[in-house]
Amino acid sequence: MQQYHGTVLLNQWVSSRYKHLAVHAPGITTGCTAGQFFHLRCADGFVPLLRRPMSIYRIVPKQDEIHFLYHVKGAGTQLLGEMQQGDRLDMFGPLGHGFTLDPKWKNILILARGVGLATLAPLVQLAGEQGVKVYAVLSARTESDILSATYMRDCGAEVITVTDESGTSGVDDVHPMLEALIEMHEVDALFTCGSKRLTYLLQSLALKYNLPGQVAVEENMGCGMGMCYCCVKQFNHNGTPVNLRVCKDGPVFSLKEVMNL
Amino acid sequence: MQQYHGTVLLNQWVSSRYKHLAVHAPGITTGCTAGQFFHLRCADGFVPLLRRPMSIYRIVPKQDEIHFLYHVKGAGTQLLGEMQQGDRLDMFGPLGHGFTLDPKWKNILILARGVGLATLAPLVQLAGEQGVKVYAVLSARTESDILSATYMRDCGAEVITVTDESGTSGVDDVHPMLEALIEMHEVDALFTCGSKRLTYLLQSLALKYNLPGQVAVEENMGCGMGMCYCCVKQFNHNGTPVNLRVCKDGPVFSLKEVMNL
Amino acid sequence: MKNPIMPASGTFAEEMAEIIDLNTLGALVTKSVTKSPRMGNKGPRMAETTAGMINAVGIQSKGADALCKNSVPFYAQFASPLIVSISADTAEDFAALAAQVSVPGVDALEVNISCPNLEDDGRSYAMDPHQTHRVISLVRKSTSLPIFAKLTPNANAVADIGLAAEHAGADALVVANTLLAMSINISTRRPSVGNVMGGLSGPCIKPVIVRMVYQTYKKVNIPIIGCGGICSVEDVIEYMLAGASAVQIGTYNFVNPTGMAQIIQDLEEYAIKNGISKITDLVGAVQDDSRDFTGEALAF
Amino acid sequence: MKNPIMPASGTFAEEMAEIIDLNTLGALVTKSVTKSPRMGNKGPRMAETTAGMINAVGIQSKGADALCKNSVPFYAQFASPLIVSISADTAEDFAALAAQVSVPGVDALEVNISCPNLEDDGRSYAMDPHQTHRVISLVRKSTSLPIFAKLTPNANAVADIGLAAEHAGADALVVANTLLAMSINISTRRPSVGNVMGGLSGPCIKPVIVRMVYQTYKKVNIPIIGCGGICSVEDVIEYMLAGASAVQIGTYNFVNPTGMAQIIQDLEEYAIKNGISKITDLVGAVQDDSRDFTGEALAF
Ligand SMILES: Cc1cc2nc3c(=O)[nH]c(=O)nc-3n(C[C@H](O)[C@H](O)[C@H](O)COP(=O)(O)OP(=O)(O)OC[C@H]3O[C@@H](n4cnc5c(N)ncnc54)[C@H](O)[C@@H]3O)c2cc1C
Ligand SMILES: Cc1cc2nc3c(=O)[nH]c(=O)nc-3n(C[C@H](O)[C@H](O)[C@H](O)COP(=O)(O)OP(=O)(O)OC[C@H]3O[C@@H](n4cnc5c(N)ncnc54)[C@H](O)[C@@H]3O)c2cc1C
Ligand SMILES: Cc1cc2nc3c(=O)[nH]c(=O)nc-3n(C[C@H](O)[C@H](O)[C@H](O)COP(=O)(O)O)c2cc1C
Ligand SMILES: Cc1cc2nc3c(=O)[nH]c(=O)nc-3n(C[C@H](O)[C@H](O)[C@H](O)COP(=O)(O)O)c2cc1C
Ligand code: FES
Ligand code: FES
Repeated sequence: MQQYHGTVLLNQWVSSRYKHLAVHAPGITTGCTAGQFFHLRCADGFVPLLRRPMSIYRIVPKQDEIHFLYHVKGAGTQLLGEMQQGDRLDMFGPLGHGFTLDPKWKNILILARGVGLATLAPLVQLAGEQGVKVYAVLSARTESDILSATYMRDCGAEVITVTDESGTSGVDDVHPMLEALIEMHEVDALFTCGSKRLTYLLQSLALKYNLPGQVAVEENMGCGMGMCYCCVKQFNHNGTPVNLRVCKDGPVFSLKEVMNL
Repeated sequence: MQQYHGTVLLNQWVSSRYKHLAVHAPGITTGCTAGQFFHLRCADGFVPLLRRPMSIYRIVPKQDEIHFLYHVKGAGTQLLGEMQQGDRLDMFGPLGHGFTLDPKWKNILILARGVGLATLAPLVQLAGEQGVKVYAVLSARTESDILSATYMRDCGAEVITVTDESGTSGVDDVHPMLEALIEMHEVDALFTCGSKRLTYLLQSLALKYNLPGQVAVEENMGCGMGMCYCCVKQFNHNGTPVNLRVCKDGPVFSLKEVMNL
Repeated sequence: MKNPIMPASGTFAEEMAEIIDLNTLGALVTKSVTKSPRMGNKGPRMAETTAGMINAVGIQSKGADALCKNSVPFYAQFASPLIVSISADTAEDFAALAAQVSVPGVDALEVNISCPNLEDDGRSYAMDPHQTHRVISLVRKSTSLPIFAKLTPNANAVADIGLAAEHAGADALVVANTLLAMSINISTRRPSVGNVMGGLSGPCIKPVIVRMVYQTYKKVNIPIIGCGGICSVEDVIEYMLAGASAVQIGTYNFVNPTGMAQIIQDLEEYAIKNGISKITDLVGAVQDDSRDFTGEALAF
Repeated sequence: MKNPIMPASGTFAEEMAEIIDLNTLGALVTKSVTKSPRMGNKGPRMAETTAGMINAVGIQSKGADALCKNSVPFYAQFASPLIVSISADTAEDFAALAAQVSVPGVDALEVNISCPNLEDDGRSYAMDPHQTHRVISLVRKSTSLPIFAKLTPNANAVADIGLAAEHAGADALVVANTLLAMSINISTRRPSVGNVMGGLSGPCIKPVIVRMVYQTYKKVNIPIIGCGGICSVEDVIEYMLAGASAVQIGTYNFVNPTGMAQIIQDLEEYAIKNGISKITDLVGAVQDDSRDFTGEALAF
């Protein structure tokens, strides 16, 4: 981890609620892996005071680029959204532990919702590079919010999209779909991000099919680097609840350890 | 007074430290006179929290324009300086009591320093319109900071400039100059803004020559409209000190009442 | 009251009538008045801080007679109830002043026992429950108007002070006045206000005062008027959820002179949009899993 | 100390060594440690406010044994003195813990008697001079290390608490911990931190804490370490002028993880630019026209 002062390459709307940000800084991709995040200072000055955690959406080592895909939500992301090409962005990272792919795995299933798609996109890329087949169920409010479907298909993933507007994204609809995928494709591991409900669902399937799983978790953050214990959530370590830091012990956790999201 | 949401017409550097801002808003010049000010909100958000008082530099009733000339100094004026053509500016005013010209006066002397030039410029215009002859001594750090000399000359004023860089702006240099002007041109009244030292000097001359005088005073402001008593300074009312509000009882005060600037 | 929005003492005066319709306000609150005219502190009286301001005005007052002669009749033009804020140096003087300003046209008194008496290192009546009880009891005896005790956030346990005021007969509490603060101009090495210390107000203090409203609401049975850093309808809702029956807006009047009018309008829209039929249902309705949700209306 | 800049407890840990050279810091300060491991509060533990943040971490601690075994040797790599912050529930436990962590490699103890014990409505030892005297006296007897008493800004009269700590044998005061605060998420109607209330830190609190440093400096004869909202060299100077011999930087470490290193560099430049040969000349040098300008250095 390191503090970079990157240069904004692009920062554009990709749907009515999401923006795609690309930043250049020499050496910034060093050590970056899927599931890690950067802590971004959205503006000089003290309102908003704190940085905003953003998952790495794309890693382009050759061009020293890191990309983000973010939901313009509150004060911080609004200011982030105002950044122009050429502006300087104060980025701290890469932070946390990302996803891991066991070399033995051949097929993985990912279940992503909303901005969770951003977090899982580089995992799909990584899997593609390592020859692991990805089955992705992508969920969002509307079809236009499913931003990475094409990118994931390009990486070789088989993608199913479900949306609120089409009434296909309910837990009850997604549940049989996931079971079918798991059973049909001999899935070796499960990955998710972006929805509490879907995480609990996937956890139950991990138990049912005795599959390993990983989930990227979100929590409000202070330092982002493990010092302040602001981002702690409870996880289940073989029956005992332990307080783990999302920023450093995560943000990717074992699916079976999830307790209170 | 009223809250206007003006549109920035121009906001450009006129020297290395000063910017010229012109704003359009329907009806905004209504009731505006030289010496009054607007309370400007330099940015949304709460840092900086308060408005910044800015003297009216130019009143253009036909085009619904108010102009300002300001020194880019701290956080507020820096943000003001970032405003672009077309941006919306939240302006509250016109506020306070401006300069008054007695119809009997034929010749007036003005002594301005730094941003005080901005405050006195519309008085020179007014005097020009009313056929009152203006003798102006303009003082600044450098010749390039004397921004309104040409404008004042265009309004018919006779202008002398003194600067720190040329070593002509000391109180000891300006003093005889002022006496000469007063004596030579049968000056009827004295006006000043922008420097404590020069105000005290002019006050002494007002006493010596028994001339009426007016000074525009500055103080940190809360409300800008007379409610909060944050901007109070002490003035001398026939020997007794009284606390007057710069924003409402001023910003223009009688020169002879000045006590503690 | 038509609505729970009123100005905070010292940030409002007759001039406001020129820019907003005072009839729309829940109540009108005067600057704290003293018996005799007072000069106030030496300048500078104000300094900005991060998301706040320090004032050391020190109660410049035209005196109670001038208030009764000029301000009370002026405000009588408007339908909104008039609350006169009073300030004095001793409990007896508070009581005498309360009697003096209990004139027709005045609907309630706000007893400013919280202005950091800056000559005494920031101490004030409302720093101590016994002192508070004493002064409010005396004021209670000297007027039949409703009395609001304005508390200070500089006290150890604001809720206990509030309770003392309630026991002494206060009809409502204003929580709170300013936090005692200081800033230094590092170029001149002088305190940035002439009085060395002053009162901090504005958005920066909101989380502290919301907490105090919350704590006080748990202890007292009289309505609480929340005051500190309110700048939006969201802030009003937050204060009401914490336990405020009404709110006062201070510093924001400087930031946005038509702000109170806007917030009143926003509050109506908020209620409609969120299906809130009685805005008082919000009072104390924070879901802290530990207390009943009961709201008290503030009525004159 | 090389310079008067150190981190504030709870905002610094071993991880910082990965981004700044800990040798450059005036001192190192650990998160408050408890005797036994502790879980801390339920989440969310943090909420942002205007120019500040509320934390309700509630002291999650690996316990004193782990500290002595892992952290103390880790920090021994660095030249900067190590200050261990301790937290306990009773005065006796404080004393026992002080003895336990008075191990080689530890240069001073910071006694956190100011963490709002949130189960008790924000009360803590440092709310009361007698309690403060008691706990510091016991700690004084149980260790020969220098002890710093960390005060709370929620107390009526911080200077009196400071004086009590001095009389009980404290070698320095840390002024101060966080202001007890609360915010409410108006959509969920829940307090924005799981613990309902928490501690407010960041630039918003600076004017309050500067005032407390100023008041305390007037009363005590031991060095004061200023802490609250410091984000720049200008803030450091302001605190020193008010009476701080050193400062701690907390929340700003989150805003700018390399900020302390920058401020140390800026301070050197400031001193050169302003012809200040001894930075301690600044201590208490505010020109308030009322007291002598004497500075005390903070030394180990
Ligand atoms: C490890 C991690 C990775 C993330 N990756 C992405 C991403 O790739 N794309 C994306 O759009 N969002 C992502 N988020 C969520 C993102 O951080 C929040 O949406 C953002 O902080 C909101 O800031 P705001 O000022 O716009 O909103 P506000 O709601 O105004 O924020 C207020 C406060 O709450 C915090 N906060 C609000 N929502 C969240 C949240 N979901 N997680 C953590 N803190 C929050 C903010 O940081 C801030 O302190 C991620 C969060 C985490 C923890
Ligand atoms: C009636 C009046 C008319 C003015 N007209 C002009 C003008 O035409 N052009 C111009 O350049 N300046 C003018 N000023 C001064 C101008 O208001 C300040 O320079 C400005 O407020 C500085 O803000 P800042 O944030 O850049 O500086 P900062 O120093 O960061 O301001 C900090 C705080 O101090 C206050 N402050 C600082 N300097 C002054 C000052 N001189 N007067 C009042 N408050 C101050 C600010 O309002 C703010 O609250 C006028 C002041 C007054 C009172
Ligand atoms: C300039 C100024 C003057 C004030 N004068 C008084 C006063 O005379 N009496 C009083 O009770 N409170 C006074 N206050 C305190 C306010 O009424 C209010 O309690 C405080 O500012 C907090 O609210 P805010 O954050 O909305 O400003 C004053 C505040 C300011 C800013
Ligand atoms: C997340 C967080 C955790 C903290 N933990 C502790 C602690 O364990 N012990 C302690 O004495 N102070 C603790 N504090 C208080 C800080 O040490 C400091 O006193 C306070 O934050 C004010 O300084 P600041 O405004 O620079 O942050 C904590 C503060 C924060 C923000
Ligand atoms: S955000 Fe500080 S420990 Fe995670
Ligand atoms: S600024 Fe409020 S009275 Fe002048």
